[in-house]
Amino acid sequence: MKQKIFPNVDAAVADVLDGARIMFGGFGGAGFPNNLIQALARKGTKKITAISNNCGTRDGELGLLFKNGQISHVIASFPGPHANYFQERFATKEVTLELVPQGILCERMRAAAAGLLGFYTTVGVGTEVATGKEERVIDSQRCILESPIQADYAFIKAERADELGNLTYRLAARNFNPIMAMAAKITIVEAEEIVPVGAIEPENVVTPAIFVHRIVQAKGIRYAG
Amino acid sequence: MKQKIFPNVDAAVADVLDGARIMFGGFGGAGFPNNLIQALARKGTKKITAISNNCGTRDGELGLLFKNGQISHVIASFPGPHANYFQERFATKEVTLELVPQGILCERMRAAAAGLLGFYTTVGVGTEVATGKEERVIDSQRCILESPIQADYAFIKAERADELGNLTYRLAARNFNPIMAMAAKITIVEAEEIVPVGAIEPENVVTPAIFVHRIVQAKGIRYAG
Amino acid sequence: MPDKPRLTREQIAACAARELPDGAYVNLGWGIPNLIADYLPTGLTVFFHSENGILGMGRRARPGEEDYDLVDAMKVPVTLAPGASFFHQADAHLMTRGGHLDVAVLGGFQVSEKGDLANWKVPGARGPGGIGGAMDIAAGAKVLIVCMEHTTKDGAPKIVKHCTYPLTALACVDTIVTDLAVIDVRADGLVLREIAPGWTKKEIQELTGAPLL
Amino acid sequence: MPDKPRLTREQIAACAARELPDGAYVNLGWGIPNLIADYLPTGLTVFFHSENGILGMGRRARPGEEDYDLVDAMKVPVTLAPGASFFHQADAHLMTRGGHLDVAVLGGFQVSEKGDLANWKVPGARGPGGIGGAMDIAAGAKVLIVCMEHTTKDGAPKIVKHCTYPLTALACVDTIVTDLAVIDVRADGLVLREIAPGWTKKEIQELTGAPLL
Repeated sequence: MKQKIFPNVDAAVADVLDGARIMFGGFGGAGFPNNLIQALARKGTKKITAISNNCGTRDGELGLLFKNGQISHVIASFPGPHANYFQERFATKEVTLELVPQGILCERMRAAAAGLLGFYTTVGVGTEVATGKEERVIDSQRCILESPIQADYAFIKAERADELGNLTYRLAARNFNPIMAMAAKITIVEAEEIVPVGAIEPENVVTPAIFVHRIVQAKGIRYAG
Repeated sequence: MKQKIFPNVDAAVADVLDGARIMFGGFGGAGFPNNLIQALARKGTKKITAISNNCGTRDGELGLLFKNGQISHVIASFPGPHANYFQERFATKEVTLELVPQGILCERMRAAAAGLLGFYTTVGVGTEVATGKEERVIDSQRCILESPIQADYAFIKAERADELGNLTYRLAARNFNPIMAMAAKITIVEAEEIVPVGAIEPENVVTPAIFVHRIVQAKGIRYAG
Repeated sequence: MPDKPRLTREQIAACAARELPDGAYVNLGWGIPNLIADYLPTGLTVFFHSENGILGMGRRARPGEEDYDLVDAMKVPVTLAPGASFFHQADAHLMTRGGHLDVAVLGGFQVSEKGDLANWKVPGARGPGGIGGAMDIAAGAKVLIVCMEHTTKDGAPKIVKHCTYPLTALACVDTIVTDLAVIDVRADGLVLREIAPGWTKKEIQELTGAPLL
Repeated sequence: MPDKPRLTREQIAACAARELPDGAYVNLGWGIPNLIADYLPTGLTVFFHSENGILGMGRRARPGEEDYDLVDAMKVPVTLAPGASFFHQADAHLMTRGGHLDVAVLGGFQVSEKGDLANWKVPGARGPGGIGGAMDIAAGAKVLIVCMEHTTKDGAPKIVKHCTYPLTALACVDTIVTDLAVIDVRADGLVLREIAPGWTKKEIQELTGAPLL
């Protein structure tokens, strides 16, 4: 049987080609796959579509990829006050942005994960978010049609992975990671610790192994601010 | 602060009036809120719309309510080979049935829980399930529009509840319970054990307390077959 | 209809088991598919999914070992393989519908030459029938195998031009494993890939309601 | 504009805190709302939700106590109250959108007399702005309270006939708590319920862009 464990982060992202659509877990400094992001920076993949809640913290998190000019389009809910490399490239139109309400961003990824082709929501009705979207009235409520967000890869940060790919997350570092892990074609996980099969209680698994394709052990990196 | 813990199952269902829409957890004999169902039989609530994967096992599980003539409509995926009281009342047209694919049943309840007004799926296209539903083509795939399933109550079986209403489930007795707990207006839980606040690890909570309105301690009842 | 031995249900299951790739995530439906777990080729590792919220289901429980909170989708007490996990039924079907299962194996009443499947309701049977997880699984699995007898008890073909039984899903079946043959459903038609010992292509064609390539 | 003292941000927060029912599940947004947790009336128990997947958030972490995997939606290290739980961001927003929060409190740039809210983007500001969880929260909370200054720094009303800033959601606000007043948004209009000490209804009406009942 093919092993999911990779020897290092560079090997885990070695096939990520120019133009890839990549989901990046993390929120508020917690749960970012920073080791995988650094490996992607070393690899130099370009024209990335990034799907992430925000757009980096100075040169930390996604900031590094914006700084390097590797991202050409981003789908995010909140670029963030310290996303200066994103802001620069957005100002010069080197990067385009689709701004999505945070819960709808989650739900659109989940729709992709769940094989759904779209859903109706009241969120965004009457706002800029509704521009260009189908609107209708269901049960006397105005709502808009939102479509799934697919990706080629998800870069995920877990606390523990077993050798089959079952995952747990630490505290609020869970955030977007389990949703993205389900939504992408290939899910690449950096885990603080790789544990033997059976070390995670079946009832306590957060991301079942079916969603995980590559695992690499890496110690967390955190960016201040 | 209002306490969620009720002294007994009869008190927990005392306000369930005729015509109520009720979701019932459980699958394959596991995770059925049998004590609450028995309390509902004692109360004698009639004209219930039941939402459940199946329709009882002889006079066990929902069978008791069909036997008593308390259910007038049921939304289910698989009435089941031993649902003889349902079958009798279905044959005499005392009970009507909406048959829903199992995953779509889950997803329609989740849509209600998540405040979504409908979703498109390929499941059921070209089958009896599509009858009367809007059909369209999205991304070259034929799909149908499915609507949320709401309920007044969910009857839930948990292994452990803490005093605030955080829940865990035992093994595959989890099944429909966490989805229904999120989808109903009032969620009533029978738990094998009520534990002090803090006894369940925050990372291991399956149903967060926000979804739980009433808790009652009751030992599990199982029906053979 | 030639009165020659056909494969048993167990042999059909063994035949279908050889279709599973190593490391696959697999869902097994009611009937013959449920026997497959007992006939896995040596050295093959697959992970069994159950739509009631289990990944990594192990063998059936032995007498005395039963835990009725640990049952498969057929309500049969099972065990867990190492590395198993539990999740709720919506996530279980996110897996089925979302294309996360490598292979699903279902039983069938009829399969059409386009790969349409009918497997949940017999016309004229008493009661409303039951869908269960079949429609979600059929719509979403990367590869869908159907295991069934090649003909009905009356000798009528179950592989047909157009299904006459209520449909489960359109154009969903990839491979049909019967007591006479293994047949792949391709865009250009049904391809007869394997024939049961002692049978000829001509005999199988006569028992099949659509042309075999 | 009368040069009289107005409520401080902390006093606005304390005022909004009195709007919370006992036992409520509550989400607090950026700005003034985030101060509310420090001003809860004695004996009141509320449970704080954070859209990054925490229910039962406790007080902010003290120096030396910070764990950067345990932060609120503003990225501030927090603690847990007893009975807390973690879940992923989709479930966190299932709670916001699905009507599970009893009360949400958001900051605001403008609120219209119909209860439309604008709180995510200042026209003409550099960059694309950021929505975050505001649109989901505004659309779904059972009760939505907006805390803000009554007027802009230039003295212009922030409570208006029609919002001119980019909207967050239509007809979503139930109550506006400002440094001058507590105002309920009703079907028939804006109802002035409380007035800051030393102010008159007439003075407040002059600083408000829509009629107060």
